[in-house]
Amino acid sequence: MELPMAIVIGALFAAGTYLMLRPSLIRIVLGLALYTNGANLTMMTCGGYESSRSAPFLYDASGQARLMDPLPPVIILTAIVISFSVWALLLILCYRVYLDWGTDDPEALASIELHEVEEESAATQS
Amino acid sequence: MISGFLEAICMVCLAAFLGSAVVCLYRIIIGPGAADRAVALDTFVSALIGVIVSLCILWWEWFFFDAVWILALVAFLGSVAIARYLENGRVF
Amino acid sequence: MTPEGRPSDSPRKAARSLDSPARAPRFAEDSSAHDSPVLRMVTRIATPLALAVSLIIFWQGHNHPGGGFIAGVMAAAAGAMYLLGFGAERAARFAWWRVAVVGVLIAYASGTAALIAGKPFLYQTVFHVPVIGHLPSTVFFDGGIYLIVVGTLMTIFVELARERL
Amino acid sequence: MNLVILPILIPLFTAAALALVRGCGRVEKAVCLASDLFVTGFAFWLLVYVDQHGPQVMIAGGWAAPFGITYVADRLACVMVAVSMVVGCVVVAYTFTTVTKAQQRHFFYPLFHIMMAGVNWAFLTGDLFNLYVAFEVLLIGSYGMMVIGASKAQVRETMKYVAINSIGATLFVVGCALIYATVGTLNMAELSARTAELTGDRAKMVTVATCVLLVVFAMKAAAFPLFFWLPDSYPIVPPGVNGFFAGMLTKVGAYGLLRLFVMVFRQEGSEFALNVLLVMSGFTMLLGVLGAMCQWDIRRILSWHIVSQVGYMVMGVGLAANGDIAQAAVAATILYIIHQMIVKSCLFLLGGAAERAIGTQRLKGMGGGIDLAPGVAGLFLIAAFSLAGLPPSSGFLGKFLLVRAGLTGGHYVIILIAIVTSFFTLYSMLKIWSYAFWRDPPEEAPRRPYRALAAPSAVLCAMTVAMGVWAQPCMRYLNAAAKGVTDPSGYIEAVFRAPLLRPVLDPHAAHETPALVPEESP
Amino acid sequence: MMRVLHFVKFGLIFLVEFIVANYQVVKLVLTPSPRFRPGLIAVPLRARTDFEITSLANSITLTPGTIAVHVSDGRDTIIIHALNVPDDPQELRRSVTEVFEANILKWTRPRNAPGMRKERSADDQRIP
Amino acid sequence: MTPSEWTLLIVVFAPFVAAAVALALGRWLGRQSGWLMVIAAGVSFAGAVRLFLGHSAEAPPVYHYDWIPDLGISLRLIGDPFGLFFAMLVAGIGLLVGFYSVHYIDDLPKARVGRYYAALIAFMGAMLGVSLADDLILLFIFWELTSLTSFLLIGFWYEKEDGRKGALTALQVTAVGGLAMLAGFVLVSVAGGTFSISELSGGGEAARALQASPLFSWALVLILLGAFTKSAQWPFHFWLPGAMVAPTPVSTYLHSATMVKAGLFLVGRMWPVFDGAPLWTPLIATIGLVTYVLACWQALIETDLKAILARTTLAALGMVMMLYGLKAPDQDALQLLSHAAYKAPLFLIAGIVEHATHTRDYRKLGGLQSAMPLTFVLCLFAALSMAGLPPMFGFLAKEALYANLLENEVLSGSPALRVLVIGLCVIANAFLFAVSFRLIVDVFLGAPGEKSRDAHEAGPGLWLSPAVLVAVVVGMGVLGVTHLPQTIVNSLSSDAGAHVHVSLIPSLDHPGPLILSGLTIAAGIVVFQMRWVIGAWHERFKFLPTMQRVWDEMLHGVTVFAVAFSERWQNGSLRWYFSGILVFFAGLCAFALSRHGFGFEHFDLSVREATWPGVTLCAMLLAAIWRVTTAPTRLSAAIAITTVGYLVAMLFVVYRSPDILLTQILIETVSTIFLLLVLYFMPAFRPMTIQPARRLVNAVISGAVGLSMFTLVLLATSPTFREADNLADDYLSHALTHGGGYNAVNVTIVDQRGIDTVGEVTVVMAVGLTIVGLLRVRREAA
Amino acid sequence: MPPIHELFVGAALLLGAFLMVVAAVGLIRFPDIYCRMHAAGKASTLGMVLVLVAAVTLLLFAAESPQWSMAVRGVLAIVFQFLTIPTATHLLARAAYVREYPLAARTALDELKDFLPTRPDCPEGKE
Ligand code: NA
Ligand code: NA
Repeated sequence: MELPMAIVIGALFAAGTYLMLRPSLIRIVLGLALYTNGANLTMMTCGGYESSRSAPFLYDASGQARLMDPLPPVIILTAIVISFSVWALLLILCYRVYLDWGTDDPEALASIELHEVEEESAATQS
Repeated sequence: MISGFLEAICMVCLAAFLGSAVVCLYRIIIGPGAADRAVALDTFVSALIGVIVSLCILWWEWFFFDAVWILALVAFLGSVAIARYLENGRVF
Repeated sequence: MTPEGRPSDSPRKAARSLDSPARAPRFAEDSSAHDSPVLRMVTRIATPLALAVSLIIFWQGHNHPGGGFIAGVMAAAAGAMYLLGFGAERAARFAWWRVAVVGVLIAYASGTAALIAGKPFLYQTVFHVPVIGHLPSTVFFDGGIYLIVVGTLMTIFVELARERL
Repeated sequence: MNLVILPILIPLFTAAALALVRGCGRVEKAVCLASDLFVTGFAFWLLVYVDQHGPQVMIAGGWAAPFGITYVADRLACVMVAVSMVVGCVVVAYTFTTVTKAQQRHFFYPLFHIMMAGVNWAFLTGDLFNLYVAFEVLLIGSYGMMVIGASKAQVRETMKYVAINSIGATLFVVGCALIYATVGTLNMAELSARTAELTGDRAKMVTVATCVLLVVFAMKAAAFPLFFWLPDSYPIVPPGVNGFFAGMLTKVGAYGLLRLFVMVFRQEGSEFALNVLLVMSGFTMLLGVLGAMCQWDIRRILSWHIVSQVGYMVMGVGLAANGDIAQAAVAATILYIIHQMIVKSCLFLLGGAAERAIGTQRLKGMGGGIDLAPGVAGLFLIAAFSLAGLPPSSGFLGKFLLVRAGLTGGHYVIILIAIVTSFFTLYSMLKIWSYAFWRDPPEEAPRRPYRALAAPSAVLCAMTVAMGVWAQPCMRYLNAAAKGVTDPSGYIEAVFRAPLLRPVLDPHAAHETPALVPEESP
Repeated sequence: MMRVLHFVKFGLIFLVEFIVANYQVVKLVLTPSPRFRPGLIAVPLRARTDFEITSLANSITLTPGTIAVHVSDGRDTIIIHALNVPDDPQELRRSVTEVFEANILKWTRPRNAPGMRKERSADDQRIP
Repeated sequence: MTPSEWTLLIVVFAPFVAAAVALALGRWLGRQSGWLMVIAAGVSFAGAVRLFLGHSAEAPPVYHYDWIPDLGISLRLIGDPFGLFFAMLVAGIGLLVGFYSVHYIDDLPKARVGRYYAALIAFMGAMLGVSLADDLILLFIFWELTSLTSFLLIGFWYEKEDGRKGALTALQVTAVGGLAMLAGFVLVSVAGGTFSISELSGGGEAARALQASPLFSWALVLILLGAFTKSAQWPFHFWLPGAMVAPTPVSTYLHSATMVKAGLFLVGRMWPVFDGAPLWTPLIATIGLVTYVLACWQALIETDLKAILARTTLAALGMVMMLYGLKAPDQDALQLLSHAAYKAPLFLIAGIVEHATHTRDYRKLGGLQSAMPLTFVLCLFAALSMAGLPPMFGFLAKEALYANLLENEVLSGSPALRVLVIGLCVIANAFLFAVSFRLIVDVFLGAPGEKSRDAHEAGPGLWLSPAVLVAVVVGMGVLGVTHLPQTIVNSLSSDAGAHVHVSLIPSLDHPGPLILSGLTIAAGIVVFQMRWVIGAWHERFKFLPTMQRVWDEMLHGVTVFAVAFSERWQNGSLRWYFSGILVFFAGLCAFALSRHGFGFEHFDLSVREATWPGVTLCAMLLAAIWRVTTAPTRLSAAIAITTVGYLVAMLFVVYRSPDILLTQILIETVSTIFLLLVLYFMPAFRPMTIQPARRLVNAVISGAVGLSMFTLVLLATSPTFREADNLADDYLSHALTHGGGYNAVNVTIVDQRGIDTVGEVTVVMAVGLTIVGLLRVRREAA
Repeated sequence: MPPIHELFVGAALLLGAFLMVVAAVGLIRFPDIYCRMHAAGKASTLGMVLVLVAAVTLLLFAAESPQWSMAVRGVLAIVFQFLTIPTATHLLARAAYVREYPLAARTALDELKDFLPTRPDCPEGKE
């Protein structure tokens, strides 16, 4: 199963990169979502795969059942939750950026000099 | 765990569900409108439910069965959210 | 949902008009103008159902797929369903983030209890409670997680729903 | 020792409790300071205890290594925690003056303590994936701090910061996965033990896999060419907190590089990563300081200096590739990290105080600081010269150790770069000095009281000088700490000595269950 | 008791219609070039409460050739999309009201009283 | 602790105590803080004299404290004659300058004057430390302290542009040298194994190891860099004239008498170790001679009194440096002392003149002798000493110089070289002669200048200090009839066996020096007569770049590069940032893989264990991913990414992980709702507006990243490289028995790795809190 | 000959799968979105219900002991299908209409336009 997974992971990261390099905040956010999926699948793949193994539930009294490694799911779960939370924050930050700056193009955003803003914010802070 | 008869049927069903998922995916990809995609997504999720149930039976591992009703529930949530967004812009 | 006046000189509006000069302003803010009675009814039925599902998933966590986090998201999904059917006004009156904070405190406290008892942080054990029977102490930890997830996700839902252009 | 967790747990509890009361003015501040001072005291006690009794281990939940998550207070971790807590206390005291009511209501102190917990967490954890979690905790706190108040500039820069760090987080997970695949464990002690025995193609594969983590940590440490996030974001962090950022964020990354690439990954050919780091460090030092030279805002200058100084730390890590000088290089790196924590925080705090005293933050508009705020000027001079590595200060000691290690090992080019960088560092600190503290004071600038800001910074100044003067106790400790890193046998042994505390709950449980799908739990 | 019977009756009718609907869909999908004439038709409503309307709408959606698209703002009309509109649209309207609405109202309302029109349940209230 | 150990400590640290007092009380004491300097200098001077008299050269007093034994650094002070000579010079002149300064500095805010004295006194302490340190690192520390304090002192007039510039340049140049010197010291310790100066110069094991080491010459060059910059040797001489913006006491003290001599002092300390190096003579003698000649020339060109004096100071420093290079260290005490004795009063007199006339430009002065007779007399004696005329001390020194040059063994190999060196020295001294007379003639004699009118004689507070020094100049010169000066300077030299012949009475057996002196005077008179011509002639050479300009241009160039770099690199563009990070990532992966010999042959392209449902799902996933990247509208992108999420969830089914299956499904749905909630506020996707070239670059970067990930995953999971012995069994075997749950994943999440979850939920809560703050701030403001 | 419950299960599964395929094909073949909804809404619901019925039957009859808890979940899922899929379809159809998704050329009549104003000026364009 490693080859198809590796292809998918490569595709997820390639597509995520491509999206992140596009001039649109939402696309960047989408790209990062693809990255997250890519990372999670990487963890899954690295846990190894044998189609004969079953889910890691310990109901088999004999202890003969060959179970999947429970660690990758655990790590993925933590990683999913964390990256999802941060992703949500990023999403809302993008919304605020668009609201405040009037553009969702990171290039246009970069072209606005920060010191103009700093002076403005200094004025508002004091 | 299951008889060869059921296993064969499950394999066929699995193929059918995966096939219909592929077809739905095609519709999701070509659109043309978001509503078309949303409808296709709904059906797509149903097909995935079918895949899961088939695999549950095939492997005789019912741990995945919970995913069925959760999928049904959240697919509904997603569809409604998309519909609301489409119609109104605002989801809530 | 009362329509709110939009600031006329917001940078956003300026940007929009630059972005697509041909576009007219958006439709009214009152999104419930065409609410469907069908949706209301279905969410009315489905929300408690989803909540029940979330509780079941919570309880079966230790032995079945599930646990505090999944159940929490499930409960938040139920919340989302409620918001879809009934709008965010009423839900917004509640400080959901406090639920999350309380959850965090419970989760920390459940681990710290062991510390106070001279065990390592998060040392878990099984209590034998007369009525319930076996009660693993992880339940408290998981319960905290449940509250955190519900609280945070609802916070985000509600806060975003309250945003206006 | 179970209490190893306290430097993480207490800030977390503080954060949660303070969030619940949501900005209760003075009470909140008092609770903060009390809790931070307690943890600081504990950290120093732990430092002494560990120095006398060897590494202390706590395995969460009473499990055992390698699958339980270990928390190890070795000398390195202890000193990091202690210094970070000192900086934390100082910053907290500093923010008592700078924090606004609105910021306080929007969870300033809770998020700050989450960040602080994350920092300590990163230092103490002995598990690779748990380190990822620690980093995320630290980062989320920093996101919150950075965007607090949500001004236009803050929102934009925080967005970039979050986006870039999200890539880092993703790569971290990938790195953990690859390490797990190729070494089969995530526990640092076991990783260290296992990689030490790896040779041949397997070792090569592990080396390649570690490159992903190298990118992650180099990015966190803000090494070239991955420091994009830093110079843009630091200037918009609220005053006071930028001191903590400056002191902690990159240093945690440098700590990670040190811990992982020197102590944990020891497979045959593991010097590859260190050599890469050495090359990166040269660029980091030089380009960072060049960036600083042409800025006209105190915070921006200092932010670029952070990058430049990170180069020294990364250089120290890179020098550890040379087995002859590994221990000296590691000792130098640890000292340099500590020094930077102290001095960089101090400079940012003093920069904030100077801004208040003079009334502006644009360098060209400043002046007369030496007359307006002589105390701040004096402290700034000490910190600035410490940064540039002039004696007698921790900065001199750090630079001296690095130069000595490098020259002993024959790494002349990198030492040349380090020295050139040091010169430019001085050059740009003198620029701040001559613009902000010399010249005539600006007219019509809103001057505000600054003494409450200078006092906490003075603690850090005193520390940097004290480290230079009482260098021998420092060196003794650091050499021992460095030995613990280059030869982790004590660390490994301490981790695996910890017993499994959990009892077997129900030995028969496994035999009573239905074969298929159970109706209820056991 | 009667309501339960009516419910069961409705359920059976619904089941039959549901299966017929699927048969029709299958037929249409699998016919090489199907002939059908879709259209949107307004059907006046007698059902009033959310529950009734929902039952009706979902039933309509699940059964032959029709989808409930919209309930008018006055809640007196339901507009359905029919896959194949008969030449006389009234025919379709009648089938909706007679097959489903009538059967639903039988078990949702204890007495088929005209006063029901005024009765408004709590779920009828718009959430402010 | 013996009394002499105490004395050593007191000599060095008394000034620091006084400096601390001045800093603390300066705002109340004001100019009276200067008395602290007088007291501290007096104490140190007395201590140094006591040590000098109380010990033989063979058994100097030593104070030793193991400061950082782990690094071999000790706090070791040694009272050898050369060190004590320097200390006495520092403390003695410090005393006089302190006294002068109390009367010189007035009309300034008290706090500022207090700071000034604190720096000045601390500087004195640092110089004393340099003099007596017997540990290279300790010496370096004091050395850098002198740079630091001198920076503050030069920048005394910090409101003025040139005040700041002078201070900055001085510190920059000396810092470069200091850093190089540190590296040199470290090289010395790396090769020789010790930082102890006496151990190294004792010619023992350490010195032999150092001399045998390939680092020997490098260490020498680096240390010399420190010495040259400090002593303002060519080409690092340019900072010194700029530093003349400092108040006169500072110029006197730092830039004539003490600090600039620290470089020479260092060479004096180091020659026993290094003078065997092949580079020694070529490097030091050349640099010294060039400095000597150039400085003399420029001294005549300058119009500012202090600048003139600064140039002549450079000349003297160059001359001593040259002597070191010529392996004649026995002259050092003589030359240094004679120079300090006449140059310090000249500086002080320049200060008096400036005080009285408010100018230092001799073109605006003249005929001051009538208004300031006493000052004139003092200046006359000091200038005559500089000119090298008998019976001044300077004459003795110049005679000794010529005597040495005529018999120098280093030059014995090549008569031409000797002629060249002697010729250059004669010419240089002739210029020096002319400069001396210019001071007398153009300032005090002749017609009154435009600024001479208000001139008045200075009070005793100002002339007392130069008077004392002039007394030394005259006294030592006159005593030249005896052996006293000779005894003194020979006993103070860094060369313990020094036996320089110092006498006012010319030796008729060796008339060489006297003839050369005569030549010098004759040439000097010619130069003096042509002084205006030479000045005009020099104007033609203005186009030549000065070192100051080279230095400024260099820093400017670096700054230009820095601006160009930082603006392009840190341009705020996320695309650039992402590209940088990801290109580095992909590049590093490619480099690592190729470096370790991984190639396509290592790819495991078998479809091991791959089941057809899994492969189908992967294929679908590829299509969905492609749709996300190419989605024409936001909503279609949202739907596509939801599809990706569900398909990933299905892969979790294939991987038998129900827990993350549920998590992924739920999170994906919630994410979609978040996305839709936010999309409402965001603008629609624009059509592809980026240029094809840029799109190609994007595609290449994306491909590289994807390929890297593909390769890493494929390699790491191939049976060859995957470690099968992993943690799986640990988690499985403890979950039920010790954790009490059948779901190993859940038990691991909440128990075995529960603390991961603690962090995870902390993140979740913090995100909630941050978002509350982020969104409410704006709503509350509205 | 397999036992009767297996026959039933097999039949239900096959029919369910068949209906899913039909629903998917309908999505492709039908001319406009509204018609596609007929396929998706009806066929997929029945398909799902059949599959779930099959699963519930297996859980009750094929396991060593009836797996009630799982079976109940299956039944609940069936109820859920009936509740949610038509509702989603209904809302999507309305949204599509409001956003002026084109009706197929062969559409006979449109009585909705009197009840539901469409929004041709909506900034979302053709999403
Ligand atoms: Na930093
Ligand atoms: Na530096």
